[in-house]
Formats: sequence, C-alpha cells, structure tokens
Amino acid sequence: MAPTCEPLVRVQADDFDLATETRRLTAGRRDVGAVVSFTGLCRDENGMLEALELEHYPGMAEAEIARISSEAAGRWPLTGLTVIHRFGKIVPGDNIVLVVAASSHRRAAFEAADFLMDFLKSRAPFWKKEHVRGGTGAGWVEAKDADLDDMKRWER
Amino acid sequence: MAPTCEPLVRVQADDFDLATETRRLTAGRRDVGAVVSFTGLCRDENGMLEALELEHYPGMAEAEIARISSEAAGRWPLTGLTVIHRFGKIVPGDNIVLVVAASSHRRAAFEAADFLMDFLKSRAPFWKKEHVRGGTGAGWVEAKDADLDDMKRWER
Amino acid sequence: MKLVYFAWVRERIGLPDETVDLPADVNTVADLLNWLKGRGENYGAALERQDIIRVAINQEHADHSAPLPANGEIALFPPMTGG
Amino acid sequence: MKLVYFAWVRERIGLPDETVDLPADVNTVADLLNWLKGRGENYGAALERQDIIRVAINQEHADHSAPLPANGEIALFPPMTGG
Repeated sequence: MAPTCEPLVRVQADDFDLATETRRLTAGRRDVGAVVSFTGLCRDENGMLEALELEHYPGMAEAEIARISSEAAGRWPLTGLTVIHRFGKIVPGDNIVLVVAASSHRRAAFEAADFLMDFLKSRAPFWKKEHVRGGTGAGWVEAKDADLDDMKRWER
Repeated sequence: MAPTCEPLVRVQADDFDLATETRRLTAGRRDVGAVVSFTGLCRDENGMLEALELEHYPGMAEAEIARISSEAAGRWPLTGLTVIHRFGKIVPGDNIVLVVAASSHRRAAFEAADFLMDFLKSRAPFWKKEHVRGGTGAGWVEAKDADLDDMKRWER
Repeated sequence: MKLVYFAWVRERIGLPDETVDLPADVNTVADLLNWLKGRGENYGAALERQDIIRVAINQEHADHSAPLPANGEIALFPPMTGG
Repeated sequence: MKLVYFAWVRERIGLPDETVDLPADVNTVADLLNWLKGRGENYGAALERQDIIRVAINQEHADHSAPLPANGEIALFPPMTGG
C-alpha cells in the first residue's frame, strides 16, 4: 500500500525532545485523534553500567529505518510518523530512541509504534557496547531471541 | 497481583503537558527503559465540529480510573503510570486524555497504555456532546461496539 | 436514596439529582428503573431503552440485577464515551 | 569490492573497512565468508560463528545465499542490538 504520510527519520548523536516532536505532528491540525510515543532509555540493570556506546552503519541506518517507517505508513492510516535513533555514548537515564505515531484512530497509532520498535530492534544496523563502572571492561550486548519473536508477530 | 507502582490519576478541566508528565516518571532514575505515552485529541471529523463538551461523574471518574490504573500496575511490571482525563469544553486540536506508562521493558509499557485506553473508553464515566459550527445544535456521541470489543481483548 | 443522572439521562429527566423514598418492593436496580418509569413522561423518555442504561451504586459499576443498598447514591447514565 | 565491518566483527578483524579483489569463484555471500576466513586468524575469529553473521549488500539486508553484485559495498556485522 502507498504510505499514508511522509515519515521523518533522523539518526543523530544529539538528544531529542519529545514535546517538540509531538507538536510537529499535531500543531495546527484538526484531523489527529491519537498520538502514541515510545521513548527508549538507557537503563542500568545492575548498578554497574557507566555508559552505552552505540555504533551504527551510517547511511544504511537511515535507509533501513526509512524502509521500516514507509512500511508502517502503508499498513496503518497515519497522519504522521517520526523516528529518531541516537548513536554515540549514552549514560543511564538518557534517551536512545523515539517513535511518534499519529493517526485519526488510536489502534493505528498504537500498532504502528509497536511495529516500529520491534523492527528497529531486529533490523536497524545499531550495536550496543556496555562500558562498566570503574573501567573494568566493555562488552557487546547480545541480541535476544525474544526480539526476533516480537518481530514475527507482524507477519501476515 | 499487588500494584508494581503508585499510579497518578487526575481529572481536570485544565490542559496537561506531555513533557512534564513524562519527566515525572523518568527524572533521576536509571531503571526506566521504556516510556509509552498516549495522547487523545479532539478531532473534527467533517469540518463541522465547533467543540466537544465533556461531562463527567465527579468522584466516580477519579475512582474508576484509579481502579483501572491499579489493575494495569498489577498486570504489568511498571515503574510509573500517569492518567489524566480532561472535562469541560474542548476544541478541535486540543488534548482530551493522556496515559503515560513507564517500565524496564517495552512490551509492558505498550500493553499497559493500550489496556488503559481500552478501559477508559468503556468504563470511565465521561460523556461527549458535540457542538456543531454555527450553533445549529448539539448531540451526544454514541458509544461504539468496537470500543467494547477492544476491551474484551484483555479478558483472561 | 439519592439518585444522580448524567448526559442525556439527566437532560431527559430534567434534573441532575434528587432524593427519593423507595417503596418496600423496590429491591434491585431493575426494580428501581421500572419504578422510575412510572413517575412521568420525562422518566419514560430517559429510560425508554432500559437495557442500555448504565448504573453505578456508590460510584461503582453495577448490573441491573444488583440489589440496592440500604442507603447511598445510585447513578443512572448512558454508555460512556470518554477516552 | 569494498567490505565494511561493524561491532565485534570490526574489532576482531582489526579494520573498519577494506577493498579486496575477489577470486572468480567467489560468487555468493557464503563464498565470500569462506574466502575471508582463509585470510588469517583475525578473520577466522571474527567469522567463527558464520551462521550468525549478518550481511548487507549496498546497505540492504541480504541472505548468505545472495549473489554478490559486480561492485558496491558489502557489510558484515553481528545481529543488531539497537532500539
């Protein structure tokens, strides 16, 4: 299906602002009934994480997120869709990823945001390295089978 | 199950601020990995809507949203949950309802926010009256069977 | 017993709330709805589609088969359209 | 052919990218992985679990059975952990 909106995709080192990105999809409009946002943050599971280092494949990261976004905008009737993924060093509590999906109807906005996150996890070329407190080492985060299973929910 | 967090519930005439409410659930924390927000806005379906008037049952509105919120906080491992529902006159483009769910894991945050919205639609004592442009009349919005069906998705 | 009405139930009855003395044989929500319908055309119009009327007893949702409490607040209203 | 490496594939090989001349019998992604493994211990360590290595041809995901293009950019990397 042809995309129902023109998604905005950004891959950047800088932080993003949820309020600004939400306003961009709603300001001056009367046709938006539902906005769902997902913010993914850097979480410290055991009190030992100093920072995450996010490596990405420049060029392909933007292209792959744009492909996933266009598919979402073709599957659901959206009035707007924004996806921002950060790279570089990110400390616990800081933002990593933002998805904002707007639609006339709440189910479309929920499903599109959920779909985007599942596909970003398993298809967007980013890799997380954990830097542990006290400089005792760094290790690459392993991919989870659960994330692949989440993506399979959307097969049809 | 005992609630995993203390939900914040507000029923108010005033607008809310998404950024403020999100910050309240994340500031100074290192255990939040995912924040899902749902914003419901007043939508003008056919260019004729001047405003919605939202009537509510004071006391029961707060109590019923608190019951639904506690159930969500018992079903999913949440680190925070905020629900704000406005009443009074609301013009197209303005906010009606906000749900913000925070968790360590993205699926819990998505499902809790989705659940909250389905239950709010069908169980929170609010009624919408449409005021049509040019003052030619006002009519009560009819409840949709689809909303009841959405709620049944959560039976178990 | 205190009765409170909302949305088009309130508009058709013409009152936001009232306090009534219930006859001894009005024991359930369904009894109450039937009894109210006999009180005048406005009640008849408000409760015409009796099956879709929603009820709360002391601010909690209740079925039409629910027994009425000794005292408290009974609310009658249409299906909700919030969210 | 330009090869680019990411995450622990890059670290183990010790290079972010390189340009190579491929033998005539290296036609698919799987052929490329097998040929690279013969180039040294660093390649062997990077590509040891060959089945989990992900591949992109000109910035699009590709299977191990995919034919190599005449020219362009082949990327090798571990399963992704973004989002």
